[in-house]
Amino acid sequence: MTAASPPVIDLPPAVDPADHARLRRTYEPIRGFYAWLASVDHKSIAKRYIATCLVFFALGGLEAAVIRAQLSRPENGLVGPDTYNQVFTMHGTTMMFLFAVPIMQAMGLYLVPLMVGAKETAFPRLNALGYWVFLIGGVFIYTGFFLNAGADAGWFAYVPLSGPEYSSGKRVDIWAQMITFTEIAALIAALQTIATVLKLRAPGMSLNRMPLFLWAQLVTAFMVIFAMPSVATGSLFLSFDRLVGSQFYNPAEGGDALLWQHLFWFFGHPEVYIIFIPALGFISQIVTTFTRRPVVGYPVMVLALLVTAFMSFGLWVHHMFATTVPQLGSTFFTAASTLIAVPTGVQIFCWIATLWLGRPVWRTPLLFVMGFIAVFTIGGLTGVMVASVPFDLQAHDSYFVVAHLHYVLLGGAVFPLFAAFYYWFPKITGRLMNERLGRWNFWLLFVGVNVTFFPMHRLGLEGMTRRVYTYLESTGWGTLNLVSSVGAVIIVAGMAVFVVNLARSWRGGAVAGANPWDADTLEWATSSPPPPYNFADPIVVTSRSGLWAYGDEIPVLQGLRTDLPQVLVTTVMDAEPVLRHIHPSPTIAPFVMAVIIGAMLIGGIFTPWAYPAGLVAIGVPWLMWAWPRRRSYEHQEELKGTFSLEAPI
Amino acid sequence: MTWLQAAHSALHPASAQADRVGRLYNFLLIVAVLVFVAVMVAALWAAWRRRPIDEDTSPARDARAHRVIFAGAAATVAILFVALVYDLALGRSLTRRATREMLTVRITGHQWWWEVEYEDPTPQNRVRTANELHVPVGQTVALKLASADVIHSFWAPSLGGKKDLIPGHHNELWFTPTEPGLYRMQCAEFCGLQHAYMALEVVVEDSKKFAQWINAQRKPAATPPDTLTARGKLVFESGPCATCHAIAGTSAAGTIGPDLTHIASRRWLASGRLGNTRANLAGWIVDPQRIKPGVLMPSNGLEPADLQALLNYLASLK
Amino acid sequence: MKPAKQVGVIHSLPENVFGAAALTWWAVVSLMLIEGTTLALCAGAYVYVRQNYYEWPPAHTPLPDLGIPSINLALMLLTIVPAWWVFRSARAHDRGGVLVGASLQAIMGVAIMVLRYFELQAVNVRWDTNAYGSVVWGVLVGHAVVMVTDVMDTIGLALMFAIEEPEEKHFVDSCENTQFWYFVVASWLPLFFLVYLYPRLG
Amino acid sequence: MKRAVAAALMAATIAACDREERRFRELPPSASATNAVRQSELQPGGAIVEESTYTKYDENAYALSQGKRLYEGMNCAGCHFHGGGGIGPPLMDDEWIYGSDPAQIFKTIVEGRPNGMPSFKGKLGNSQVWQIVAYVRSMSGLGSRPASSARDDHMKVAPNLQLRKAERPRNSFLPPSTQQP
Repeated sequence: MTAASPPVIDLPPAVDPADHARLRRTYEPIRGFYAWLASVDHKSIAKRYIATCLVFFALGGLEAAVIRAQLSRPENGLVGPDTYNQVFTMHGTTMMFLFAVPIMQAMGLYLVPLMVGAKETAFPRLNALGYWVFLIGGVFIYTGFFLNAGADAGWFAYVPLSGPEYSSGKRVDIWAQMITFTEIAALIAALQTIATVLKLRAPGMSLNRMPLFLWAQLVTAFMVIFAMPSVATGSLFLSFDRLVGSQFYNPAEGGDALLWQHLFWFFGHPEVYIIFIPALGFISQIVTTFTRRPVVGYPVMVLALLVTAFMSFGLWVHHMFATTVPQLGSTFFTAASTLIAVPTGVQIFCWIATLWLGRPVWRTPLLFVMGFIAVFTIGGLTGVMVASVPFDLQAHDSYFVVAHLHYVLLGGAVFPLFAAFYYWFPKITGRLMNERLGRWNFWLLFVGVNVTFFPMHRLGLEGMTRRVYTYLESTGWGTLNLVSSVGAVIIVAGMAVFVVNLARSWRGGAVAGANPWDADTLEWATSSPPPPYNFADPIVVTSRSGLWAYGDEIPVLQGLRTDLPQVLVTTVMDAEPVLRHIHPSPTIAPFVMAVIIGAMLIGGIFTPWAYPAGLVAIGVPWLMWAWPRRRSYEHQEELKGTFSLEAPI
Repeated sequence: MTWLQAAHSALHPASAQADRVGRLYNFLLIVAVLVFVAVMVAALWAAWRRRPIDEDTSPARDARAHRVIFAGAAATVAILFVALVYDLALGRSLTRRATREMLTVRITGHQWWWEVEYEDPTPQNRVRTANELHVPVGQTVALKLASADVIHSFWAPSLGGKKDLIPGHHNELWFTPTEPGLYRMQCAEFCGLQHAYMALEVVVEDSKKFAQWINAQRKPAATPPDTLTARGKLVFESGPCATCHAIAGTSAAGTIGPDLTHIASRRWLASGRLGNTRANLAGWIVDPQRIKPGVLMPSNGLEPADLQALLNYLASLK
Repeated sequence: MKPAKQVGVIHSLPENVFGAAALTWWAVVSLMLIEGTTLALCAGAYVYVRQNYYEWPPAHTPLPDLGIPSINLALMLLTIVPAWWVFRSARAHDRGGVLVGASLQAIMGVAIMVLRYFELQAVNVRWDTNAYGSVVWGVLVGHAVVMVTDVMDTIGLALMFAIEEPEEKHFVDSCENTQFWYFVVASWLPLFFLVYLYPRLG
Repeated sequence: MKRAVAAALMAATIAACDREERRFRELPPSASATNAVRQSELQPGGAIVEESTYTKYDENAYALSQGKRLYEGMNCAGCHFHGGGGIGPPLMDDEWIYGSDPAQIFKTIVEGRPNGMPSFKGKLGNSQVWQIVAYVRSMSGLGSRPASSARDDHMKVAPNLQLRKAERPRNSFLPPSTQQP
């Protein structure tokens, strides 16, 4: 990985340049494989996270390719129903649980500490634990899949189909347990983000000076905290129904199939926004940078994020209109589902206004932003259509909804994510991605997405239902399905260009330097890639415009230890320094704990006793983790003077 | 035999309810297209407009932009509000209690076929059939939906919206067909291996034809006219068929699979998978797992003579 | 990169603080939000399932006993005393006080866990009898899991304070641990009402 | 202990392939022609027992669940209930009147036994009988435990009268008169 690292230039500002060497020793005390396992550096963990998510993205994409190949003509025999059901379940599960949500959080784990100007994330060891748990969960479900035990009840796993009677074997158990794995990881990342954004911001970065990306990540983290427990509870109930014969979802014994749907969608709908809101954060940063001006209407943008997050918890029943919802309820949920378009619409207007007022620089990231506006707007408008109960009862569970959701998720998450890759790739690797290939990537993806998914609107209205492994020739759906499959080939070509670009730029892209785009946020104030300690002296933020506001010098505070990993903790509202927090050193305890949690959860699909046994066993790495370790360090000479923030602001 | 194409599209409404939803769809579509064009024009213009070199960059321009954004937000709210009022008004009127004179049909979803039972106060007049629903044109039909196993969903796009069949819950769906014809539907909620091939055909016909049909359905199965057919009946009753299937007027009374009393009168076999021809039926009986892998009907290795007799018998069940 | 200009010195800032200024406080509060949401959903499932029945508990299912559960509730409320003692001693950097309080709290915690096991028998219904049994067990076990993590944490702290000379940050940790215990006790009150008293209201 | 758990997990993983496979067709249909039409209730000869095929069913989750469905469908529960026994002997215990061997149970089902157990010869295909055999054995803990399910969601024929939804829809639009058939 380090083979082709570019020359490190532009080290972060430090009053005493000798600090760089000291900090490097402190933050990188050991090297080698053990150090890799024990690493608690948020950058290296986030890079692994992103890479893992991209591998799952590729697997999910291959599954989508199988789906499109199978459906390209009527009564196709490429795969049978059993394989097809596993493939489409794995596609949905992978894309939602192993790609979309975690990669948005992983991008946050990399960028949030840098963007707040901190040396580390708030809880580095917890961070490592989250990643390992995620990895084990993802590998676990794919191991099952390759052993012909892939979940086959859909990514939504409706009971009773996913229950003990109708889904035999361990397939659904593996799925339900994978949910638990990814929940743990997602909740850890959320907790991480909340503490980092609220407590580790650079001095002077008061809430109203926070970049919109940080707002987006913060809002998302709170949504994760309230949404994820719902599906975790639901899937635990499901695994108990399947393993020990509890009756949560058994209608014959007073349980209720709709209880699952409520629990699932109370998570499932906010989840869409958990994926989408970080993407809005990407867009805001990229628009700012490439129009060379702040986004118009900062308070409105923040308010829109908050309103979206709040409202997204009042929409879940619109996934259940066909189950018969009482009149009053359906009125409420229709109104909420319709009106959530307002905050999103306002944000799009703000970006358009920013483009209009600024002088756009047409690099690949901004191109992807334009793609986002086009594709996402179509998805949003069909979203308003399906919010209407009478029309939804026609469109629900048809290919119209398949089209809608792919427009929303590809437009609202994948396009912004690609924009973000092109934008932050130089920060992560120190090299720029190729512009020419970037344009090819964009246009192939843009054309491919529209060719693949636009015909599906029509297919849905013509009665093609979701999750069918094939269809009769007499339905007349063959032509549009073929068009759609051709579009999938174009998407694959676009993705291939991306992979080539990634590989080529990784080795031989142009050296980026600290701030290749002349952007305003703090992550660009350190070298690319950043040193293990991110920043030397804490940078003082003087305005919402971040780096753009500085003159010839960057104001910093002095006085953090260099012999110990120490971060500056500030107040929640105004980001005034209050505490010099000493961070933990690298340890293998999180890895060990993740392995034990993995053994507990995997064992839990065979016997309920795995849970108490696992809980006790976790005590061992917990003691490894928390046991005090005497750290020897030379005492530094006291710096004279007191801190004050008033002067520069 | 030519197979009439059955309508299967929300874009070709053939009931009072589907028609009104179709109009709502047209309205929403027009609004969506207009909004999309407006947004794209604004975005493209903002992105690639010609910029004077000495353009004013004073904060006053930001204030103007704020006003435009505010106007855009107000327009969004206004459009959504109109759409919302239309939605809710239509939704309300569609869920209102329908006419009193209604044909009530019980639909039970099974993995992977539809059980259809016409209710009637007189027990002899009740009719059980499968995968085919006949209704008279112009009369409101109420479907009482239930499931025998997992969740299914009833959706005939030309006749109106869908409703789920949920074990432990009772749902109702009604529509008033306005045009005679054939309307196909298939299960809309993922229900397992053969979810793709779980179709039903709705036959909308004038009330005279409907009356004929239902009267024919009320009769028990025809008695075999010849010895070969009689042997087929014996094969059916004593062989594996009767374990799962029923034929009214015989000793076959299985309840696991569809009722076959008038199978020869139906257009389709295997829940809309195969046209009802002798060859298809033979293939289906001998090796259903090839045609619908995972279906609950087992392969039946009948002696060729038995099979021919059985096919004769089933063909006689008009 | 532009050169740095020192505009202030923060050497005098403390390295450990108690309360909301510290990072751990935010971790604990987030954890409370997560666990609180989970327990609220368990209670929600209980209420949802209740709608499916005429009678509650369902016919032929006896009411849950009150004896052991009440004793356990009382014991749980009593643990607030050692917990409060830990909190006070930690703030005063009193190692002995924390050790005594945490040990007492840990022992009582284990006793509560044991009593919780008997509570599962006192509800007079198995998890697989019907949906009522499932949700009752769901609530009890869900809360027990939250509780067991904190009891384990308390045992760990007690061990640490017994063996090692605590650092400043361990005093902060014991305060946070206490606060989580308060949450464990407080969250049990509505759940206790739901499981044991609500069915008696008829 | 830990090693035993690890070994068990390994074994479970390896066994997953067999356990999870969905076998829809056992043999080419013409080869399973035991369904010659029966003209009388008398059953000549013994059943054809294919010993070697059996383990495929015993450890296969899909076969067990199909067996369970057939058990319900063939109304085995009418006499044996859900394993507890009633008119017929219980199936959950360790006592077997005619043996617990798969082949013996197969024979019991196909040929019937005195005192009420009917013969299913000609009513069920061989593979279906094997599925029932596997399910019946799983009720008393024979065969592979991870392959069998914990309980059933089967909707009972008689509605559970303690439940509200047993009667009529909550917001029915139908006048009460049409509710009763």
